[in-house]
Amino acid sequence: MEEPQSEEKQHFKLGEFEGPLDLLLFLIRKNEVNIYDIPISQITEQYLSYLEYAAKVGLDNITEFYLLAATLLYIKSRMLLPVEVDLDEEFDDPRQELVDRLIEYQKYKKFSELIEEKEQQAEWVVERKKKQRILPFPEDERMWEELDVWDLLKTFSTIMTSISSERIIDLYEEVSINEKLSLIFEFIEKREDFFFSDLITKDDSVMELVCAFLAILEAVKTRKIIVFQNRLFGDIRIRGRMPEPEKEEEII
Amino acid sequence: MKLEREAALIEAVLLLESDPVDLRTLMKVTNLSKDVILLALEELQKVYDTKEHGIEVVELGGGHLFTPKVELWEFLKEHYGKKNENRLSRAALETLSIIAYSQPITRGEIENIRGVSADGMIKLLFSRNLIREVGKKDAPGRPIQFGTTRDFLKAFRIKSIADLPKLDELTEDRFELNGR
Amino acid sequence: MKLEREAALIEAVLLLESDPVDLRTLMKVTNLSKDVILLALEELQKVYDTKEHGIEVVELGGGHLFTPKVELWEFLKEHYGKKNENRLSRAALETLSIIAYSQPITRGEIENIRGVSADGMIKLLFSRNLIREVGKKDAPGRPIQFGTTRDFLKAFRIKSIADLPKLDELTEDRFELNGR
Repeated sequence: MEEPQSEEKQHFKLGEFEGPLDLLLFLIRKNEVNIYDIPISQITEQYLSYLEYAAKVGLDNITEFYLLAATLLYIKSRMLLPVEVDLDEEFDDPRQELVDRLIEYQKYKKFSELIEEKEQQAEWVVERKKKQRILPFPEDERMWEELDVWDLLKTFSTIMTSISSERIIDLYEEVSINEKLSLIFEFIEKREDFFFSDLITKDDSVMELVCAFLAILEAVKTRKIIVFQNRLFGDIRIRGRMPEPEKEEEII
Repeated sequence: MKLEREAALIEAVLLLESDPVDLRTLMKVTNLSKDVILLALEELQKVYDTKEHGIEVVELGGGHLFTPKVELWEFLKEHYGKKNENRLSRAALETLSIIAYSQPITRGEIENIRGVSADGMIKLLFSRNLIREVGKKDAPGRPIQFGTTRDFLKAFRIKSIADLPKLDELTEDRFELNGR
Repeated sequence: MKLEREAALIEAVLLLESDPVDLRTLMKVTNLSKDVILLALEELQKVYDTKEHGIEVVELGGGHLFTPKVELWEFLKEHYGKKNENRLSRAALETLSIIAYSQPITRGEIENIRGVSADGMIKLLFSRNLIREVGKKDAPGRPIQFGTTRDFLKAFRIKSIADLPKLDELTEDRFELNGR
């Protein structure tokens, strides 16, 4: 990814090399030698000194590097042998196989640069939201018309049966105040004002009264309503508050 | 017939979104003014109205979206309609019933009950104008609370949510609870 | 410029699908023949290529899909952009390019080229769904052969493996000492 390390720098990190061939290529390039005529002893020496360093700092995965070291040493020794008089001599360069591998590897390094470029270009993608799109069929519309509140209730009850009873009770405890709160919201949407007694749908229930009252307190607290009372113990008149100006801004 | 740059941008946004996009979202995303957007939408609609196109820009649930033209539905139905319809309706109905009976309720609470993400369903119910935001829960993060709309009351032919049948009115009541 | 009925239908299908749709799917959904579909796709591409449109039909990863035009991306980035965070390491890229350019290829052959064990990298590329098993080599032990996936094409925005970037003749020119 970066330019090769500068010559003065003695040590390199293992992470810079993707493998023994990568290291070997680096050394060949650094020494500016011809890949078809690699000075094996010089390169082998540098290769081994790198390995020594790598072993000293305890880098892992160096087994593969040793494997190539063995190959290099073998080639070196073959080079030292007196050249036999052989007609096939030129095809018998002990370095040939290694050179082929290096060139092959170099080709893929180039390929991987091209792929990396592609990856960079694809760094950003603008994609459509992954979602099953369906057609708004007329039948679909009718579905809502055909339903009545009992379908709602049955569905709800089915869901609830799959939940443990402790959770149901939990839900119920909340529901009463919430229900009154919702009723309040419904009223303020529908009419200018309404009375506390409108919130009571079951006359004889103390819970109804308590919940309705707590709901009013909540709605006052969250600045959803204003309450009026004409006389002591009289019915409470409730009016919705205008939405706050900052919210308006948000919309426009 | 010539789409301006602005229309092209809005065209792209409509493609990226799978649900109707309202004006506010369009303004936020494109940084264009309301008027420009409205004009561009009109232009887009004109382009796609031509009979050569198989898709069109329609206004639905307070927003605009791309949708296949109605005359093609019969060819698309098998793969993109019916099959998913049941699943969709059940999930939608479930979510709606939870919201109706437990309002105000946050998305998290709904997901807690149904055990699956409620995002899509909430959007769907929103687009059908059956639910709305009614406030924020007094809890960490102040999550949005949902409730039903007047359209919901209309659709289910009840006067008010106080008229929703109670659980104990179900004959096969298996709860020992005596109403609320 | 005139879209035929067939093109209109395919246009609708491309709208409904958010991932690239391959020919087989198009044939199944539309009941049209391969040739008709190919012609229709070409027609669609021509229509959307005009500079007035903000979206286009592109071929990607063995299928066609609608996507916003690249020149609009900068405006859409903020809201719809997804950054590709999981950049591959150099070692992974090397392994991937060996597989991409030489598929089908066995693990042994990859290791031979790189000079290091390919086990970890193959697992990683597998888990990212960039490569897959494509067969077994007709050789002793019948080793598994690997190839790239459609996700690979999509991730690197390549139409098909025939479209992989080529080394131009200059770079191919033997060994470049100044190169990397």
